[in-house]
Amino acid sequence: MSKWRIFTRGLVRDNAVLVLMIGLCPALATSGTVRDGFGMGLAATFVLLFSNLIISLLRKNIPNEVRIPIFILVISTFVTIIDYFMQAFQPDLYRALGVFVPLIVVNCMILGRAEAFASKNSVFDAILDGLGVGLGFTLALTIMGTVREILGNGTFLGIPVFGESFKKSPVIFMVLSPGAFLIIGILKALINKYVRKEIR
Amino acid sequence: MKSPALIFLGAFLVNNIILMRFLGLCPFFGVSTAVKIATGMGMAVIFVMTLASWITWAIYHAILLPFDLVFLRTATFILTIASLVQLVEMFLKKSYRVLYNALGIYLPLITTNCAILGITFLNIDNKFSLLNGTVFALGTGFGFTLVIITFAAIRERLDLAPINPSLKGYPISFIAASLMALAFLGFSGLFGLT
Amino acid sequence: MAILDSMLKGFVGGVHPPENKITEHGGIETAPIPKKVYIPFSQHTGKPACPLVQKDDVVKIGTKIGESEGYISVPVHASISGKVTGLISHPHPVLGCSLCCIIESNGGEEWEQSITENADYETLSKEDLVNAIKEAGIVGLGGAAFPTHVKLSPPSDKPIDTLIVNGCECEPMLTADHQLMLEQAEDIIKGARMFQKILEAQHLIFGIEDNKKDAAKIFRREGLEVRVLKTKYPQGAEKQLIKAILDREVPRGGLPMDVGCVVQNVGTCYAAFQAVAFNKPLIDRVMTVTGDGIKTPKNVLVRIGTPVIDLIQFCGGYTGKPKMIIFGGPMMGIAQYSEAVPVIKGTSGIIISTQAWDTEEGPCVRCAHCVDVCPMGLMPCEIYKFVQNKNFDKAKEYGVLDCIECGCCAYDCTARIPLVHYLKYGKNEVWRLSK
Amino acid sequence: MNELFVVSASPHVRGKMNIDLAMRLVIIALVPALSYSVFLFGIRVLIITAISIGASVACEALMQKMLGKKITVTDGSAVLTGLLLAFNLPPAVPLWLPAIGSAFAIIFAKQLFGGLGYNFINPALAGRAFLMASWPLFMTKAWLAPANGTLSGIDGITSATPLSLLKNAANYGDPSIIVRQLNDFDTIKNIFFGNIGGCIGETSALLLLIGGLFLIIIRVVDYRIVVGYLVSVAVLVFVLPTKGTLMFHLFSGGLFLGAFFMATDWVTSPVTHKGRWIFGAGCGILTIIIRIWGGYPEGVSYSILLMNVFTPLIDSLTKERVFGELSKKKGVKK
Repeated sequence: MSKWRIFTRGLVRDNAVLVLMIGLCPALATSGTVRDGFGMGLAATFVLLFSNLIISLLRKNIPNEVRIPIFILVISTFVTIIDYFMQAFQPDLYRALGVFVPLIVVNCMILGRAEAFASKNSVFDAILDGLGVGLGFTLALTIMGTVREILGNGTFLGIPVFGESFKKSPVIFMVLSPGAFLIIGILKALINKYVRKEIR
Repeated sequence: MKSPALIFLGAFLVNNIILMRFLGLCPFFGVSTAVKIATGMGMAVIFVMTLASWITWAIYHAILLPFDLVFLRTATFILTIASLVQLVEMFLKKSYRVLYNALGIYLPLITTNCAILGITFLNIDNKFSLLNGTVFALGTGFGFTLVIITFAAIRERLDLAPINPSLKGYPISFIAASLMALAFLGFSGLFGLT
Repeated sequence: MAILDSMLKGFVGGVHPPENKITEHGGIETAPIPKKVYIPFSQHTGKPACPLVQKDDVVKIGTKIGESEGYISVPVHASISGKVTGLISHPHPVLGCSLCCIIESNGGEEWEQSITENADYETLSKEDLVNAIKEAGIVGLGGAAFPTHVKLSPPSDKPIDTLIVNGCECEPMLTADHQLMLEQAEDIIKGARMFQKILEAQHLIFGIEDNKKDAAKIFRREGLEVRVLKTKYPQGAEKQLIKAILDREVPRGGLPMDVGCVVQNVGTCYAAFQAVAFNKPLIDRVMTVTGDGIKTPKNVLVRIGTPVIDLIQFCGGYTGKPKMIIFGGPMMGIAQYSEAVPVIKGTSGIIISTQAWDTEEGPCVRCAHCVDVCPMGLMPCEIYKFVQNKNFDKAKEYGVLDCIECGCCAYDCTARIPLVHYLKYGKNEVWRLSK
Repeated sequence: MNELFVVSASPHVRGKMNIDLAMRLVIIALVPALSYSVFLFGIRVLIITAISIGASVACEALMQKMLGKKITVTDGSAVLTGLLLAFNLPPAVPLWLPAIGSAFAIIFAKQLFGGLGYNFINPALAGRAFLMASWPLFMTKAWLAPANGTLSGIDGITSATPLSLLKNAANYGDPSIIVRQLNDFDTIKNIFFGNIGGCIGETSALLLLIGGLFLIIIRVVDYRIVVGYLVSVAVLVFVLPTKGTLMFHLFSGGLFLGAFFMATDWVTSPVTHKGRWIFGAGCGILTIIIRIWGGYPEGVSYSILLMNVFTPLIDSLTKERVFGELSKKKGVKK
């Protein structure tokens, strides 16, 4: 498999949220605004990248029987790092994301990549894979965040779009929880209809 | 400080774990194909969630806080829950065969259920006492069960409907969940809870 | 209103379609002997009879042409005298096509010699009576055509305390049983008494709907116990009738004998009496020819095997362009595609209609009218969706096998869904899959 | 004659009621309330209703075309959805609001699920809840005073409907006086005849009652849901601590509109008899809970929505008793 394919597979074809439907909890919970979605995506990408890296490095030394606990330990280390990092440098974002930052640790996307890819492939491939999957996750969250923020708040990254009058009475529904479910449902339906076929 | 009854209702209906907090979505979509299965999953979640909230509360207050190891919270909690599930499974298999047969197949799935871990974190973040934490876990577990069973019944009906092929499966389930969440907005502000 | 209905004693559910009993006061006319009859070997529930005749055989009225095969089966007899011109597959009102014996009439009326009055039939033993009834080919004439001798021989561990004679004729438009009760009450009573004797039942109860009070009066006058029931479809269905009269419920998958009952149609009582007292096999029956497509609707005494076209001519022909020929009543009858189909033992009426239903079905809107009217307490709207999606396990779980195909659900369906059709299909599939 | 006859499945006679007729009858039953509302709030009501119905029918046709289905807007169900949505809107909402609400109702609550008969939640109420979530200000403040009356049914208070007055009495003056006034015979009379403000279709309890009883008599509406709903509300008013009297709670707000016309929606209510009792009672219980302790003054529409969500579960838990089942008592004699 070419390096480019490894990278793009996680980004598009096997996009965690929009195609594989994993990692849904943070995707729905933190996509109320572009900033939250993007921030969450980057945090997850960070964890994914470094856990892939470490696990790939250690892959020959990990005994098979205890590999899952070790993966979890590695992942939780990086989750703790990003947790404290955001708490220190991005307190607003950290507050908005709440419990979902430490919960990156149970994101099946990350453990899944460790098990299925990083523990079997070279370091460089593992980095590419981690980046691809992580950025795919970020992409999905950013798309959802964009749609929900524009419709539900009338802004993009806080800047009003569609004029002030729309900002005064936007579709608040979209930033509420039913809006999150609705948007991802529509996105998934559109992907099923237009994109899925071509990729296959 | 809110009374335990309000904590229970808040966790059960107002801030429903699935529809409002977006935790436990994987089992919500994955294990809601039939009412019977959803009931088993719900029961297992109530059980494990309560146990997990006790144990993590104890670990946090007896070990992590006194020894200034709070930064290990994420790692210890997830490992605790994973081993707890294993232990519970073994224990049930040996001692409570009936319960094991009912919940057994759902227990391994629970390890990756972010709802359990999420609740243990929220217990700590909300500075709940053991009682309140238990009530919170129970309320959340019942909320999870109610919603997943209801959703399973809805999906059983959706299976019989002439739904457009590109909407079948996940998309229509999401839209159904969206309408469910919309209905649950009716509980918002109940007893002044938000 | 529905609230009052459910409070009245009787079965739950049911519908009340317009009765349209236009032949109510018509009396019974005897149809001329047809030139040709087509007698199917399968006219009853159970195994078809085994042919006894060959092409070119000469038969008389009452000659046995088919022998019963096994216990749940009855023999078949020639209904006219003449020559057998063939044993071929011919349209059949229930089975589509089936083996028929074609007899061409010789114009005369030669009866089989054994058909004579049996004055001392009352001295016959139970076994002899049952045997005589079986040999005469008697089946339930209400429509299901279940061999009567089987119903009369319940296992010894199921004692029968009540015999119910079914004079409900709850199907709209049909009046044959009603006329028979008016004209042949005496023989019906004798037949019923005979059944009572065979079954050793303590009670004999007549069940008659309140739109046939004149018939009820006749039986009352004879000192018999008569229950006048509310006119409601399907009042005449066995299980519902037992519930309405005795307030007993036949258990799921069970038979009336499980609750100590046997139900016999008035026509069956009459035919069985004839069979025993005159050795006369079942070669004719009373039925109603009606509908807006026929010039002069009548109740007629018809020879079994008469093609429907002969009856239509006897009743003055069509009024206009007929669209449908229905064998049976409007609720449970079976639509025929050809006018060549013959009358068989279970044919209680023929309806000629100039209109056909628009068969386009809408989406089920869950109005639950079908649940309200189902006399069996089923949920047809749910079952039909399972059947449509080929989920037969669920259909079975929801009780598709309990459906009696009365048609109430489809009658009241706001979406015009042929629910009975789906349920019948579901039943067949469940049976097929469980084999 | 060799032409074949029509062969169709039995039964060969059919009842008179069908979907189109039922929808039209429900619409007819709602017309008195609508006309009265036009009298109360002016021609604007008619415009809102027209926009709501128009958008609803247009979306239905459009979606059916897009999904490749037969266009069935003539069955009246889309008209009814539009009408009911308009009935649930305050009379002074901006004119684009009903259009968006109808679109949401038809597209997301109905057509995507397979169209008529397959939606699990009442489209009109889903539309209303969507509008309520998105534009709460319009949905709770855009009232108009009725002709010859006041918004609250009490002289002098012009900024709140009776239910919100009951809920937040302290915001409008001395709570004890206001509550007493609300439960006055005169106020109750105003509420019953509809001489108050409120959503377009919910003002006159009397006219809704007449329309609803008509539908019950012709068997379009199942009495079990209505009775279950109203009785449970009545019982809870006595049992729970509420400041309103029984009459006040029964006649005010959208209770009659909900109980007779929306909870009884065929598609989204249970099909079993037991289920219908449970459904009605559940609606009543939730309504009163939301009215007393909830975040909104009125709980009718959310209570029905919530029970809609539970309907499939209720249906699967309350199967009808099949004839002859468990008949130990009556069946087997001896």
